[in-house]
Amino acid sequence: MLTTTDLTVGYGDTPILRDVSLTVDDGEIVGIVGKNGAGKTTLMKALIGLLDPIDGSVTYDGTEITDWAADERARAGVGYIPQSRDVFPDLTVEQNLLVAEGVNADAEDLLYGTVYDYFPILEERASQKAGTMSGGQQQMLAIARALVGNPDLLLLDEPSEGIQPSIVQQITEDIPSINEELGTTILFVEQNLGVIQGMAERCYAIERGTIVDELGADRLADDGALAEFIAV
Amino acid sequence: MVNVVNLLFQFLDSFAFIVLAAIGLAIIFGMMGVINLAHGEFIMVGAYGTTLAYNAGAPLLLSIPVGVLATTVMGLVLERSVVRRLYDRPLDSMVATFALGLALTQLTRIVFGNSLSSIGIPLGSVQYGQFSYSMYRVLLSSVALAVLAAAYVVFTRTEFGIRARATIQDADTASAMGVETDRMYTVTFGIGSALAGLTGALYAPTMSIVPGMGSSFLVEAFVAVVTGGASVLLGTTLAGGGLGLVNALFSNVYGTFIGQIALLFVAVLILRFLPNGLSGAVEGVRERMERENT
Amino acid sequence: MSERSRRAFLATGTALATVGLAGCSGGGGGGGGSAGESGDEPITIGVLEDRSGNFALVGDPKHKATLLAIEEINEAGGINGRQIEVFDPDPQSDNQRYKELTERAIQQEDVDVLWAGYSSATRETIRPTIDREDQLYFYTTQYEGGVCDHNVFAVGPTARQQLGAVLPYLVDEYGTDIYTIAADYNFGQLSADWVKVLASENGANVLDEEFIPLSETDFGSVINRIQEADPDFVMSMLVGANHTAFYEQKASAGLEVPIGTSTAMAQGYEHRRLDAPAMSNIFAGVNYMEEIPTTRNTDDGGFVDRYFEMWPDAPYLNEEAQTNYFSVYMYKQAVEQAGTTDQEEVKAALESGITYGAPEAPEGEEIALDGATHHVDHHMWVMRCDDQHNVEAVENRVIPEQFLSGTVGCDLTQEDEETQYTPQDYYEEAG
Amino acid sequence: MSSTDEAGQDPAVRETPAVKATGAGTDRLLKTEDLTMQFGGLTAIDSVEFGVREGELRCLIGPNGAGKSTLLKLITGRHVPTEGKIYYDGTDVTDLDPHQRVREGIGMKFQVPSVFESLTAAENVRLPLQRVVEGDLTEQVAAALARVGLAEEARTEAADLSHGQQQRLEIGMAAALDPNLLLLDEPVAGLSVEERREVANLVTRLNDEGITFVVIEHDIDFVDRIADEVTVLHQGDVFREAEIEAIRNDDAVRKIYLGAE
Amino acid sequence: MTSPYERLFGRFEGPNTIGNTRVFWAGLTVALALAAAYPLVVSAYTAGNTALFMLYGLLAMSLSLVWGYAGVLSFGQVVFFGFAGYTFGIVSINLGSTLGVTMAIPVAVLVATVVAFLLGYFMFYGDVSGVFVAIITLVVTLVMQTFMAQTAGDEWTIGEVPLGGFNGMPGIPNLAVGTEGAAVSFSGASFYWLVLTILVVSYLGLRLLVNGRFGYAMVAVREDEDRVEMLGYDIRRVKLVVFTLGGGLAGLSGVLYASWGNYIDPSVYSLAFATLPVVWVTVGGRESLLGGVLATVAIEWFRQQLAITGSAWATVVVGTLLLIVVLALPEGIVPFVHRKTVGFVEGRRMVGEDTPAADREGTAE
Repeated sequence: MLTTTDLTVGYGDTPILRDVSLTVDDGEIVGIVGKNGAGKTTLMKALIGLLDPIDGSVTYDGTEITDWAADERARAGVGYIPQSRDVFPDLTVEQNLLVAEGVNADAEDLLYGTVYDYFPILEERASQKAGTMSGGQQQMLAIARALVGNPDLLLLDEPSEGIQPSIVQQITEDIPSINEELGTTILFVEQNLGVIQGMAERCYAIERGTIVDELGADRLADDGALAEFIAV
Repeated sequence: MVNVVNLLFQFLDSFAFIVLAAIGLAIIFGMMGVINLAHGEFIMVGAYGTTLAYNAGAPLLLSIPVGVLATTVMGLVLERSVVRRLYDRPLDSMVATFALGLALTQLTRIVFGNSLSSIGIPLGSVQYGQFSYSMYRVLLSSVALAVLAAAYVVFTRTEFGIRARATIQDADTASAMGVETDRMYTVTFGIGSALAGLTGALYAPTMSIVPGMGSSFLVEAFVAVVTGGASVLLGTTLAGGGLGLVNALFSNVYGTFIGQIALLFVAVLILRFLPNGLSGAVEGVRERMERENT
Repeated sequence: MSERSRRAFLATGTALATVGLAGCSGGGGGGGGSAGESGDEPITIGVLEDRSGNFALVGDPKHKATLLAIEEINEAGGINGRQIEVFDPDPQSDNQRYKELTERAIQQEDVDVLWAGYSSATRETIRPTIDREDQLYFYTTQYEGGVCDHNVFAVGPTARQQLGAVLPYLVDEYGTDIYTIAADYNFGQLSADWVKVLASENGANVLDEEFIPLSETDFGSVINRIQEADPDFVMSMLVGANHTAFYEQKASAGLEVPIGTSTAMAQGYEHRRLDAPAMSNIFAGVNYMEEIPTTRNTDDGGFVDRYFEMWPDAPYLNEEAQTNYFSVYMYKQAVEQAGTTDQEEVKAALESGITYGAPEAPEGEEIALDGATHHVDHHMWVMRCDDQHNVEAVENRVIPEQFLSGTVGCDLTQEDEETQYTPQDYYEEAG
Repeated sequence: MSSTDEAGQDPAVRETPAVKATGAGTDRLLKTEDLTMQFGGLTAIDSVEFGVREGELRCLIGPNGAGKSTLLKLITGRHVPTEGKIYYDGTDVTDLDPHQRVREGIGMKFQVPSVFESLTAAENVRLPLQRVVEGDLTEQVAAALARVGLAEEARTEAADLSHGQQQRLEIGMAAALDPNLLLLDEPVAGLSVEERREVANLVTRLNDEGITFVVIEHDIDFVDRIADEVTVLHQGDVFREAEIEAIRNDDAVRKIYLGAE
Repeated sequence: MTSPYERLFGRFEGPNTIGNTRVFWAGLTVALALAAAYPLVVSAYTAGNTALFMLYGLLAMSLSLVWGYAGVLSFGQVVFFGFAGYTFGIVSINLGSTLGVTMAIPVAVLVATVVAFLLGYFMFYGDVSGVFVAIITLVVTLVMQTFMAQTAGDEWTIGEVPLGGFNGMPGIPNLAVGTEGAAVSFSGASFYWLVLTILVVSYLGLRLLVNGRFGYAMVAVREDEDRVEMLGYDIRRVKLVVFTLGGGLAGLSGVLYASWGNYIDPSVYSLAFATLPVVWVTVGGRESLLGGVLATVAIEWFRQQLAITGSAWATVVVGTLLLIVVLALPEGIVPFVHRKTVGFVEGRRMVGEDTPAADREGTAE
């Protein structure tokens, strides 16, 4: 579904990511773990097309998309949930969802029903301005916004960041069921142990801009193995 | 003695003028952060398009769209060729649009001469007692309201408008949602240009058609944009209403001279005491009320 | 110089003049003011008239008519056998540019005589330079009057002449209650003063007067106030493209009161540009309009024909254009009379009392330049515009300049002055 | 400091999972009262009571989005709180502008290194110094650079300094003003192990010289190396406040943030 | 340590100015000598004409300071220019003596400075920044034009001097210094030399300023307001001081202007004139003090030449060229040329033992 080959990305000429090669197969849920500043968010931005790579290539669904702009990638079926959620604060919940119609041009209709099923609070607040909602609600909206266009691949950048545990819990449960029910392939970045263990089928560990390890299901279950790459 | 009907008509007239003078400028500035110093020339192009079509035999109702279309096409071409390159340099875009304005005025003069024969004001007058007022000028206030309402609907109710606002709020995220942000900017600039053209088209019958005619809209346009504040449509409406009322009241009682001075004076007061403009003040009050209610 | 080379030079002179006419600078000019120079060097005329910017509409005909006069003179052998070259940059309706170009015309191009500017503001911008350099200068716009300056020949009609033509006529025709609207600047303020003076002289009464900013384009409240005052006629001294909107708006509002004006129609040809009946029932007091029915003007081969033959695309031949035209001929006469282009001697010749058969004057009459005041006793016309925007002459007579000559007592043949007098200082009604 | 403070609690170690850690005491150099910051509908900082004693080296940790940077911005005056008060050295500084707080002795180093890249290292430290020192600056500039170990780099343009050097330069700029309280936002993010050690040494040394520190940092090893006491922020509020060992062994903290050891 | 060269030029040099080499100063000296000799070889007209361009250059320099160095785009430099010009006219005509003219100069500059201070205070302490500063100053300019054009009536007379409305204020005297009997009056070549002197003194003064303590603060504010604030600077005050100073300089230029033409009118507040300084500085390079001046002289000369041709295409050509420069050379011509040529050699990174840049900390005070 998604492959990167020797991807090198940075701001200006200074690389943040170096020679990153990873693969995500159709239907997988893959995590990327790493400390703050390791380059996780940079990787996500490079994958959605907000940062141009200095070197290397990105292949999506068999097509090389290295030079595609973000909106083209989105229309090809890549959904993106930015790190700080970045909902459009002055638009209502419903309008936020509407913006994402461009995600996945192949999708026939917006999956309002589906996302409202997952996040009923959004339906209640459909006409509320997004900027006036709590962080957790904004996170749900950000997920719903990406999901509403029925993407084939979903990029999630630290979904637990700054969110109360109950919602983190809910998201940790929702994502795998989305993966299962809608067949959406998921690649996420996280540093919350519970979330990683609750969602990922396998994991890449990233340190100072390079992938240093790949963890299968067995090592994922091992707190210690994971913790090595996270905050402690 | 203040004649209330006179005052009302003068207010509507003034309101329409301020709103229509400002709206194109306000949308391009408010949505895109570009100060279009060629705004006056955009209006002029609208008026020229309309007048040329009318003089060629088209009825007024058909000539107005011609003027709007001419300005829109010009706006789109300029956005693609010039303005686009300067989105990250708003101050340079002022110099560039100034240069465009300079060239546009003189090109118009070279091609069409110093003046076009003008269109008569249609619709006649409303009579009341010893007074009468130009029907068309009064009607322009409804057009101004309609333009505001249409702009409101376009930017808050249509998919395009929602995407355009999303782009303005966060272009990166919008593009990651599949929005073609470049196109949003182009279309928004096109809408701003179209509205400037509409202003020119609508006022063409009431004015002398000369290449420099756009400058007579500039003071009101810029004053309205500055006093209106960040929220474009609300700001333009409030500026049109507030400044229009001041202008009409003082013009009515003391003459056009005092009317203009009063308008400028009030604008300075607003700038001094409401740094976020009229819309900022209104939204501030609304937010405070909401916070207290929740 | 041999006869042969003399002829060759003349040919070159003509070529240069033609280049000048095509719109390029005539070059170094040469031979300016010094008396007794050889008689075959070209005469350099500076023509600073707006061909772009706000005043292009009224300035362009001035430029064209000046070139017409120069071409006619050159074709007829020049002045005292000397061809005329022009220095005619475009001041672009920018007073700063006028200032620079005036300095250049005098100091660099060494012009023998200068025509420059439409607005009073322009005249006042360059007058310090003119006076510092003692430059012979023709100011040709109809204006507020009162300039008594030994270097300035203000040969257009004054407000007193223009208003003095139309106001008594309207009082006779329509009654004595007048409402004045005027542009809010020097010219408008002084013109309004003249309306009061003339009203009092004609037993009429100014109900109210209103000064309108030059930037104003919205006349709703003005129209309402006129309706409230209900005058017998309005005197309008509105100026510029913005103010033109008044006529459209008053027609649209159905205001049908007669309007007298010294500014509309003759200069910016509103009756040609605006849709009828915007100018219906408007009476202009002017010395000239394209429609003036004199044989010199409208007969075959007359002024109008010659103008449009040279400038087939020109939209209109306006009041100031005629003034530029005849004043070039007056200058020619003066140089011929003085036998030199020495500026002081030419001024003296002009002050000796030149007359000329200008297009504004009916067959057999001439208009006279008054040496004492440097103004012209014009043949003034009252022109009425009908609802089809046809213009007809309803009255005409010679109206001499009276203010400087009669009231102030300016006599530039006796005393050199550089003053502008205003009516407030002489009339109780004014100010 | 205000006498209405609810003093008395031992500020050292609080094991209680208190929703509010009321760290009030007369020995506090810095103290916030009921500090709240809302952005639209988001409550980034929720009635925080936070304080540090003079001479302390306090670390602030917490997951992304817990409100750490917002708290720092409130203390420096970059943000104006929706509610609450901030006391520094016994006076209410809530209404002071950022530069006034700096003049009162609160220094700050931003998260992203933001030295002036086109200026040399010396010119960078000159900038704070010239405001307070009359006359010739050469010696002070040299001293300020030496203090952060950049004497050799005086004439190097900041853009050409390594990431670690830029971090130290920025600390040096803030330290040049001799602040009583220095706030550092992620001083070692993106630094190598070696660079981290240098920054840690620097911070400890400056602390020994008498500067009170509040440091936001994710790197627990770094925190371990420098901190006396650690405050854990979570969801805009103080979650724990304790010695570093106690925090490391706290299950609740591990769960929300650290993961297991 | 300090060579004679450094003692002489050290304070004028620093990272904030282009031209920190002996070659530059030698070149400047030669250029100045040529400029000073210019009126001796050209006509009085050409000298006076060039003086006009140079006094415009001072206006450009004032904008370089506030825009290029402090990052504040003022569309209102012509407001201070105009205020000073009018004030100079009002005071000098009213007092009507050489001493009066002398006194009118500081009064006019002071008025412009105060106006700039008030406008700046109300913007910067009202937390107006960025493009809103540009649009507010632009509106103030347009308001002034509308207002001054309406001051034709008798009620707008100050002392004996009518403001004159649209027609403007004629009869403003030439610049003069001294009292009756012991006065120097400036016109023609002497006016040229006066303007040149003021320009050079202002230039050197500003170099001193921008390479001194305040200059560092100012440039730092332009680069990163938040950062500078955290070093204890009151950025509002820094901006206000620069803005006020820029207003004073623009005012001085306005005084020179009014006395050059013996005249001032409301067109100094027109959109077209208000935009000119921005154009000059954009073309010349806003971060270069000299660039703005050179561009001013070049552009104004060029525009005048075009006007003299009388061609209808003059303003079209100006507009098009301007557009090309803005699109092709965003940093402006002088920094571009500098980067392509001198900067390569002079580069700040090449800090050798005897280059003056080496010990700026010590010498810049």
